[in-house]
Amino acid sequence: MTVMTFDARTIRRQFPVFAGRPGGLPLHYLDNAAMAQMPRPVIEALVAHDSLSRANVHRGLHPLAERADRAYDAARTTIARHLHVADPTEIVFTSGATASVNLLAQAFGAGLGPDDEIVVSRLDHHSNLVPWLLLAKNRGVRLRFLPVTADGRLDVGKAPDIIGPRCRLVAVTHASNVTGAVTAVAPLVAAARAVGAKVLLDGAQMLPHGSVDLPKLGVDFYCFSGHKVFAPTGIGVLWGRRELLSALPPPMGGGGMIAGFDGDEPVFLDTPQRFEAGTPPVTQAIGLAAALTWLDEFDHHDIAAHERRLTEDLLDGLASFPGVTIVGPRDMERRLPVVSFTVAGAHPHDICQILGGRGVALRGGALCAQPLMNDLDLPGVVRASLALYNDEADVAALLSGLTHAIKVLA
Amino acid sequence: MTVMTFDARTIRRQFPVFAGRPGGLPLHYLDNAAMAQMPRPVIEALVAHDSLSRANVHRGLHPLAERADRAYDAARTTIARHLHVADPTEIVFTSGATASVNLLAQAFGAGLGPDDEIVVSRLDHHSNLVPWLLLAKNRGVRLRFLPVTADGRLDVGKAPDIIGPRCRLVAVTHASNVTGAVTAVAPLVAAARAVGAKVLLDGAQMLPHGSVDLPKLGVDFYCFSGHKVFAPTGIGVLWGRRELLSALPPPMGGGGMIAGFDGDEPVFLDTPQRFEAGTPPVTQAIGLAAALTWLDEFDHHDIAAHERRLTEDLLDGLASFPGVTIVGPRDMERRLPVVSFTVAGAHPHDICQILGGRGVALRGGALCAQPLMNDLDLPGVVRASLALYNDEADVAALLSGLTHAIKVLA
Amino acid sequence: MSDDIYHAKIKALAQVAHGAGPLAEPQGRAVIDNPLCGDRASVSVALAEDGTIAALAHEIRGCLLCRASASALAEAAQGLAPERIAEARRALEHLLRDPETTGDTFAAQPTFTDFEAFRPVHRHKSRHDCVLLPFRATEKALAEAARQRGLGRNDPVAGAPS
Amino acid sequence: MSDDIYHAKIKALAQVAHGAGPLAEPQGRAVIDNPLCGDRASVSVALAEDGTIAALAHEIRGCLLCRASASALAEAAQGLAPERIAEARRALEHLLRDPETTGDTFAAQPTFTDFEAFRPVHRHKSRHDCVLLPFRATEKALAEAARQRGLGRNDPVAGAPS
Ligand SMILES: Cc1ncc(COP(=O)(O)O)c(C=O)c1O
Ligand SMILES: Cc1ncc(COP(=O)(O)O)c(C=O)c1O
Repeated sequence: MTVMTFDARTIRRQFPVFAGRPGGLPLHYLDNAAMAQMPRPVIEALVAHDSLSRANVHRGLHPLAERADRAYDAARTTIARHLHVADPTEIVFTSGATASVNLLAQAFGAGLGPDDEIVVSRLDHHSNLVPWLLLAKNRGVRLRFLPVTADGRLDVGKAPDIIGPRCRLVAVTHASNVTGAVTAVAPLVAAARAVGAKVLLDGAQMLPHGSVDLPKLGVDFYCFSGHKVFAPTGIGVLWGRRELLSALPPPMGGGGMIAGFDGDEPVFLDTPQRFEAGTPPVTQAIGLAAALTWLDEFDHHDIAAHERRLTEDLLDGLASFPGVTIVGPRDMERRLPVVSFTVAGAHPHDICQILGGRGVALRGGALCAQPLMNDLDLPGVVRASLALYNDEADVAALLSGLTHAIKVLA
Repeated sequence: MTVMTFDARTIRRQFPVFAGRPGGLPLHYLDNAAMAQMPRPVIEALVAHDSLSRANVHRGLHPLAERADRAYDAARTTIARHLHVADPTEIVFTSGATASVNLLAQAFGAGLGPDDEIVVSRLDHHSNLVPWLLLAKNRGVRLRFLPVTADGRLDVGKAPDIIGPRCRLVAVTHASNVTGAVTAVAPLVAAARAVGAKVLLDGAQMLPHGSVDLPKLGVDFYCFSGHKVFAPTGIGVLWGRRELLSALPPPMGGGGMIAGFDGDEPVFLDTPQRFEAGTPPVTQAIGLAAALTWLDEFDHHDIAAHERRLTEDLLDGLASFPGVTIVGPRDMERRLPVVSFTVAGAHPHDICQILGGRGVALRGGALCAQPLMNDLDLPGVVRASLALYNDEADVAALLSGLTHAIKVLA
Repeated sequence: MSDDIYHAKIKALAQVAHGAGPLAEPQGRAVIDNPLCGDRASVSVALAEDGTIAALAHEIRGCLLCRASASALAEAAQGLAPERIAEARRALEHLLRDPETTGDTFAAQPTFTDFEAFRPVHRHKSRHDCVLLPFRATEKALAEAARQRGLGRNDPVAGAPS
Repeated sequence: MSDDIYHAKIKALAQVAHGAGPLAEPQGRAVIDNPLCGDRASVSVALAEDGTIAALAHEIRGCLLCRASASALAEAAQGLAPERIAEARRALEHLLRDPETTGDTFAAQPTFTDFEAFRPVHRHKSRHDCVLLPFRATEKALAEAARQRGLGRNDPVAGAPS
């Protein structure tokens, strides 16, 4: 693994989208929390596979199929290694973080009923909330909500009060897609362990910003999506401890996950196959491995330092606007370069539209976090989210664009 | 839409894999029923989108996101048009045929119980059988099996006996991935209509071989996978009649499918969004549209005639081997270019291995149809499956390879 | 550039906010959400004896385009027969969809000529719903009012949710 | 070319099929499926008084490689201590995994030298399980036989499924 010196401008040259100047303007892409851009090495890995190694996996007996099998298996190993996971069979490929959470909700939820509780939060993305609401509705499982602090963090101090003896699972975000707050995991895990509950973290926002060491985190399940970490759409991961996954029933059936039939009863393969019914997203798994390999060429501390510097600039810049209010922590401890804010008298969509017209790509609205917006009594927010390829010019374009937008809308 | 004259050799030039000569040999790719190869226009559509239009869908307000939204919507329209479906909102994107069947099994099955029957078959791929077995297990729904004829067709003549007044859904294959038999749909639909049951056809094998006109078929639900129809992995379709889809509950929750919250109760969007929880496989949907657009440049009758000619050659050639037995219909009426067979005294994997070594890509084994293999008392079969780019040389290579393999294994 | 959407006329319409607020005695009321952006339009209507629109009031949680549209609509609707609203909405949809329509889109609906101001929105498909949301809520509220009349009940609907 | 797998020695092993068929009085029996290809190996074992392998019989539904492996194994296992089977399997795994092993992989397991014949399979990862399946079934059957002995029951297991 070569470690390269960190320079956002050099990195950006690996991304065709920035050379493409879509819309004829320099692109200031600050919508990374919705979807990150894709570097050339990933695009090339996808093209190479689709051009020369396309075949279904699951033990084909011709050279193309052997190559596809090998590449798919290797992708699993690469992803395990990135997460510091020793056993690649703990990596289940899904179509995205949302599919991962639903898979777990159905599999883990199959054994639960009205005497059981799951702890969730209103800070979470719909994708890590609605699956649990559905489970509550279908099986009578009770949901309890971990409170959210005024600055948009999970209030893990309250964890021991909320995570009670009936709690089976704590399913919360590792980092918020709205406030950028990174959850303090240790107290959460301690509170869960104290009552024998398991912990799922939603790492969708965490993966693009540095190293995630799953054994060190001490959680039981983890999920994320490829498209936010410079990889293709249509791929995601559910990680779980081997002994837990092996004990869960598969919620979906199909090819590639059947060991045989006992009469008309299907007998299922062990993890990960048992959870990967049907032809998996082979090319996308290979693309995800290529993206994480690419990301691992950088020093994660360099990425974090660079993103932190820009986030400080951004927060400082926003503070100079009288009408702007940050929705999320203002200090830099345990926060991602995901910055949401409101502008007095201006609707988030109007702000985003005007900045979009200047090549500054933001996202605005409820950000799939309607319960949080309701609690905060907001119609939505404007969100600027950074990745390693952003630089000072992007922050400057946002700030000057905001000045302009406020003038236009006045 | 330009209609091009049909020439397999010209078509093949659009596929990098055939120029690539992976393994150093000319590739005789006869494993199309497992996964088809991808033509350059599809690869280029994928690269173009990932390079220049990557953004999350669901009403982004910057130019990149507007472009992604438009492309994703247009893909839905293209796919609807290909299937002769007037209303694009009837097209639900999934991660593959298996995911489509599971989605329907969970959504349609949510309202069923022990008084209800679903009619399935042992001819079906595990992907259109195991989801129903799971439903039977979870909700007590009773499964009844449509018989299979000696030559490997669904015995639709028996449909009125099996599809009784308690039947809610008939879920069977449109074309078998083992025997290549194409189901006679009209009698099936008539028998279902007579008792008010709905019909799902699994079109995974049908799509690559010609025009599928859903309104004409008269069924209620349909599914298929992208990767078998020259499109990416990680994408599939569930089609359903609008009024049926609108009445089904979403089995999975997440971003992009929520209209709002009524207290803590999620309110769901209408179809197709309600079934597309989370970030959809955007690039792959665009790739699927590109593949069907590419396919529609050919006259479907030309494709069918070409494939039929080759299949006749193949069946004739196989008939000259004393030890070879065709598993499937021998006549050409209502059959696909999917030909399974056994070789006396030789195991399918040994045959596939030896032919694979000669550049002839076949698939062998139970083909995700274990119940059928058990009924036929076979350890598996050898399968040669053709696509429009195959030609006489591929059939010849298979036949001479088979002669060789039988000699090697003797 | 997206700034062209936010020209003086649109901003003035949003600013003046014709019809903003609740209606004392609504005969029909409807709340419609635009789930894709979180916007919400609540519209209340009252009909005159002859069935024409006597009053239209709205409460908008939404963007400037949505507020400008509601404002223009409240002014334009006054005294019209309820059917005119759907006609105007169709003309507006046409204007948004087809940039080549000429200046007299609203020739048949003269009170709606203010909606010419929304012409630049045609380039931003994701914003069309913002402009149309007040119409959709109004049509629903009018249907509710008609239903109430049909039931022979002419009494106000006390904040009935849709 | 894949033909190199199917050389004379392998074919002869499959052909002669040492130990094919059922065992009259098995003390341990195991059936193992290879779900990825549908192959199935059933192995029955009987132990001598001193605990060594007195007889090993197999019924294979599988490919030529699987049958050849079962045949070679049945011949090699005769008279060995049960632990030797796992040792030989590890040596075989090593040979399949690492093409650079030299010719004396089975130096410590001289009755297994026939397994040198499987060396060309190393290039075909998807076939390794075919060769290993009879070993996995045998090890399971031996464990079963040991368990039976441990229970003090030395009577045959009548076709007990695994
Ligand atoms: C007839 C049939 N149905 C369903 C499937 C499942 O498709 P997928 O594996 O792409 O989900 C296949 C192929 O694998 C098939 O051949
Ligand atoms: C925190 C968080 N969790 C989950 C998701 C869902 O990911 P996806 O839409 O890729 O399934 C997202 C993003 O959409 C997210 O930001």
